[in-house]
Amino acid sequence: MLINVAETVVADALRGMAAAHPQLTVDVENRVVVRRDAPVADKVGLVSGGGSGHEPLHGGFVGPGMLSAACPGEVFTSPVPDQMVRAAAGVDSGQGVLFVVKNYTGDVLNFDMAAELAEDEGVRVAKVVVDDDVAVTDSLFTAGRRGTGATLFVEKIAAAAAEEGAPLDRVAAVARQVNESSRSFGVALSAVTTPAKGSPTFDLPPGELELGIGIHGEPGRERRPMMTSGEIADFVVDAVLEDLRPTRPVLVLVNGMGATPLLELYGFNAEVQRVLSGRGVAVARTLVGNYVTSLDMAGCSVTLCQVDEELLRLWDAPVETAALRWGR
Amino acid sequence: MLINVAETVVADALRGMAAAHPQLTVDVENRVVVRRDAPVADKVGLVSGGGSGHEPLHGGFVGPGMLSAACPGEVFTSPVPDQMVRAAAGVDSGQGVLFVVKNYTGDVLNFDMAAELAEDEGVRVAKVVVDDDVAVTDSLFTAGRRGTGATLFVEKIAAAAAEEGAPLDRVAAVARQVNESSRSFGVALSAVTTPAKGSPTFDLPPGELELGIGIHGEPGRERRPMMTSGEIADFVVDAVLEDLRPTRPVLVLVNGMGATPLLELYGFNAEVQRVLSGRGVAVARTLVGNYVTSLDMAGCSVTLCQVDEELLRLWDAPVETAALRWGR
Amino acid sequence: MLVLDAEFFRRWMSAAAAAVDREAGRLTELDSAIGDADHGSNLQRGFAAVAAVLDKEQPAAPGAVLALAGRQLISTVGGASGPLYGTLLRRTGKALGDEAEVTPERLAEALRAGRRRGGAAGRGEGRGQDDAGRADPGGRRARRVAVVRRGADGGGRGGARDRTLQARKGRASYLGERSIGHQDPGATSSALLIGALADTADSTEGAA
Amino acid sequence: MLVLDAEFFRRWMSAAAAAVDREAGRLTELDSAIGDADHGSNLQRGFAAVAAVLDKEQPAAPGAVLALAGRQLISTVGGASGPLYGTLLRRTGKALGDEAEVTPERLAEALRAGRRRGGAAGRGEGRGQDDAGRADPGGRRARRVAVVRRGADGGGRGGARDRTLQARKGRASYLGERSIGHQDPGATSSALLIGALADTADSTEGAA
Ligand SMILES: Nc1ncnc2c1ncn2[C@@H]1O[C@H](COP(=O)(O)OP(=O)(O)O)[C@@H](O)[C@H]1O
Ligand SMILES: Nc1ncnc2c1ncn2[C@@H]1O[C@H](COP(=O)(O)OP(=O)(O)O)[C@@H](O)[C@H]1O
Ligand SMILES: [Mg+2]
Ligand SMILES: [Mg+2]
Ligand SMILES: [Mg+2]
Ligand SMILES: [Mg+2]
Repeated sequence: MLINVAETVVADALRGMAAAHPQLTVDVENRVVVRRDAPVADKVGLVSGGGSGHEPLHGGFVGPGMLSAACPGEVFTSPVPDQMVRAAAGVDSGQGVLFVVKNYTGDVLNFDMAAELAEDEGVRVAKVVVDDDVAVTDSLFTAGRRGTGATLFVEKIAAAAAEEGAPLDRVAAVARQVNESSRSFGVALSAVTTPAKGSPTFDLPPGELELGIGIHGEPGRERRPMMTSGEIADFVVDAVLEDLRPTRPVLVLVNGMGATPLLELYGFNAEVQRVLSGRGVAVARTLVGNYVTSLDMAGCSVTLCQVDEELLRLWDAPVETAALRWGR
Repeated sequence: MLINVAETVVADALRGMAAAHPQLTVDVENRVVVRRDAPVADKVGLVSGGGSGHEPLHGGFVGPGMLSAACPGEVFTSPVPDQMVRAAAGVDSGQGVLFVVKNYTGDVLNFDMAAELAEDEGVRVAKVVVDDDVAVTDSLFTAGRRGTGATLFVEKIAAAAAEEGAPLDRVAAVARQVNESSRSFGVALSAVTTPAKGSPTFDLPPGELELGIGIHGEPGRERRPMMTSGEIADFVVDAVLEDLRPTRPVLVLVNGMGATPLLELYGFNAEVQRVLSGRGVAVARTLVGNYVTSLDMAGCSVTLCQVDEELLRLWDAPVETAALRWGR
Repeated sequence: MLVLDAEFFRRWMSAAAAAVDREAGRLTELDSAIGDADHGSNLQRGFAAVAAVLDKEQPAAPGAVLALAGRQLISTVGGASGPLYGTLLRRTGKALGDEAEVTPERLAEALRAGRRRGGAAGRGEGRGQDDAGRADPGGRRARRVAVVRRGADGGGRGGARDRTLQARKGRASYLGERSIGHQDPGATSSALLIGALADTADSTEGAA
Repeated sequence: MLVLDAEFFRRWMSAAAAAVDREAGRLTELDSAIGDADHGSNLQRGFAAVAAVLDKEQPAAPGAVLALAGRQLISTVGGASGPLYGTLLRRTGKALGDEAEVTPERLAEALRAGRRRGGAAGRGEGRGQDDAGRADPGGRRARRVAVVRRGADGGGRGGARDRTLQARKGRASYLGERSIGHQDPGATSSALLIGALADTADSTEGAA
């Protein structure tokens, strides 16, 4: 691993981010990344965060057209409430703040505490919990589906609504609509090694793959002998479609888990598009890259988000962050 | 590996690129990626290419403000002259075309043949050979220094000059100036596995690192027990500075080899900045990410390019490609 | 009769910090089998901070010790275990009020109150976080407070029983049936903390 | 006396394709030790294309066979070996002109001419690509053309001698002293191609 010691990994990365991105205000000590011009007058703020190790999520998505601030926790550990409270206070223009939370017990608990505290300080807070991963069956008895790739869609699209001046409840409603319209499924070709542990979190022999993995090195639901890119696309896209059953065009995120070469991801995208067109699903936009990662894990996930004209317009709206940029 | 079969990896990736990037014209059969609006009237064209496996280089750098076209070869194998000839013909507005070539025997030979053939077809061609890697001693008896990270600087800055309407010889001169002002050094924490071979190209036990590697899984010059991020930064930056001895501010590329998490790369950047400031080198701009990669290799490289005001202005000029975007 | 003062609670917390530090590798190992391989480092970071802040601020009442420890866990641990352990301690501390000394019975009562109010875990949009379930460290701890009074050793073996159960909470739940046969990291750390409490009680009785 | 016609050269190329196909794994393995692990797949792709195009176009003269084979290698191999082998064959073919039959002496001469004109390798801005050096497949092949005439077996062992040398050309040169002790992949494939030529000559003589 390219690190000093496990204990300083997050702080080191924040210092490096600060040096690379003068358009961000990086508070290394308090672990908050804020767009330099925050609070933007009359705009609802968007604050997200979660464990580190998923970069560019979330710090790489801070900037005009996307997040107002991000709160990175320790590797794979949700941030603490102090961070979100500080971020919320820093980006609130008086229009309130939306917390975008991935559905993990720790994230939900910490953001909930932060919401209480921020409201005590006079910041209006709304919250959306992202839970798009169909590999985990939703049930009253479990913590519910995990939040993975859809986070990118939620953050981008809800932020575009905020940028247009939508009020807090509307921004939150858009975020929820995006979440409800999105589903994901992920596959690992190798396990992940965290700095604290220093060895792979599970044993995945070469020549096997793990289906239905999360983004924290949680083992998947099922292990299989290696499949071709085309077979994996069939499996993954069908798993998503079975749950989503889209009737409108979709945004496609073909996401790398961190260590999958872009060459392979693009090839995988070709197979994903083949399956979608075979199933009669129209593709509105496609994004290919390592966006919601799991440190050095090899593998990929597919997220589909079905969109109406309004959501598509918001998706296409300009964005200017370290990791996602387009438009004006 | 997330592939179908080794033989179709490049074609599959090109199909996936075409689906993801409607602003590119991707000729899958002939393996040429061209910006949709080419040829741009009165503009010098820039054509680059090389073996695949270094994505986003070069296809991800095609678009306004950067390359006019890219020619991807087989994995780690230079493209064939037919591709460059087709690309040159496709992007030439009559102002001529600059070939940006990384200094490998194969790349140089194939681009040379292509230049001859293109000129036979009436396209004026100039060529710049990028050779920035200080790990390989330049000598009359060897093939010379390899071309690595500086390729990104050369392509971006020379293209900006072309975009401003500079004539072919001026664009070529800028490209050469950037190359001469740039030096790189790379480190591997793991070997690379090519689709054709299916197993790592060299044996690098965990806990060791290889210093002075190239981007094709060539083993490095020296192997050492694992070092911390800070120690690696000291070693790498000093190796570059020893050769470059900059007197002006530098552009910094902290480049991941493909499988190094962004979290680690940012942390490494913090150390690189520490070393540079300790050596009294002013940093003008910093870019951190996986840009000139080597499939699934873990590791990093540092490229420094010393710039005057003109080069810095060209670096800052707008660019709109799949992998690099800013400005306007 | 055993009466517990601020010093007792500081010693408990410092014994807990030592136990977590010693067992961090094992906790992370357990979390790596069915979670995300950070439970040990999470608690290690948190309890080190607790020990440091108690050392610095030296709160004078049992309730103040636990409330401060809880706040510190909330501010430094993150993850699921930070708010769960943190809220439990903070609310237990609040329930103890500012008395200078408390009886074991008062502590047991306050722990139960802290646990009942640990409903913060339940605000996740009705998706199942809404009760402190099987693996809830707070729940286990409250049930095991009897251990303290009996001076028995509750440490070490805790959680082993979980192996036959399927996880329904936390990240382990994603594993479905594959979680059966694994020992829950949170149940294991609960046992460590209870063990630290029991040891502290033992050494106090011995000294008394 | 052995006289070589278009059929002979087609058989040579198809024997070469078979040999390269058979040994591709070993060539790639050698290239992985001191290069980028693609020499075998490069030549495999190239010679498969050569065999296909010769089969399709059936050129009638030895020169046309080699020129077409060379052009095909250039268009399909890429890398260093594509232009080097491709240019050598193309220029050798050109030097043979359009005669329907050639003697082994004419072939040897043409190969030497092809090699001399293989200077395309030298246009790399004066950085050392400017002569066909130690590892140059063309050079080896030219020197070994004697093998054909003697009908001796040049295949298989070629390149072994290189192990004591330090690479100065191609990617292996980046290894510096670490290249010593490694067998050069290009020298090895040269030996294969020469071996195929020798075998073709053998079987022709045998048949004659
Ligand atoms: N919803 C929950 N209710 C009760 N306990 C839980 C819940 N979620 C997780 N836990 C406990 O927390 C432990 C994991 O803690 P930790 O690894 O520190 O946090 P994270 O799961 O965020 O990585 C689990 O082993 C389990 O005992
Ligand atoms: N400059 C050169 N002159 C002569 N032969 C060379 C030169 N560069 C490379 N070679 C030969 O080419 C072989 C490598 O071919 P190949 O692996 O197909 O191409 P690449 O090096 O582009 O991957 C080397 O083993 C060597 O024999
Ligand atoms: Mg965690
Ligand atoms: Mg090659
Ligand atoms: Mg955990
Ligand atoms: Mg090679």
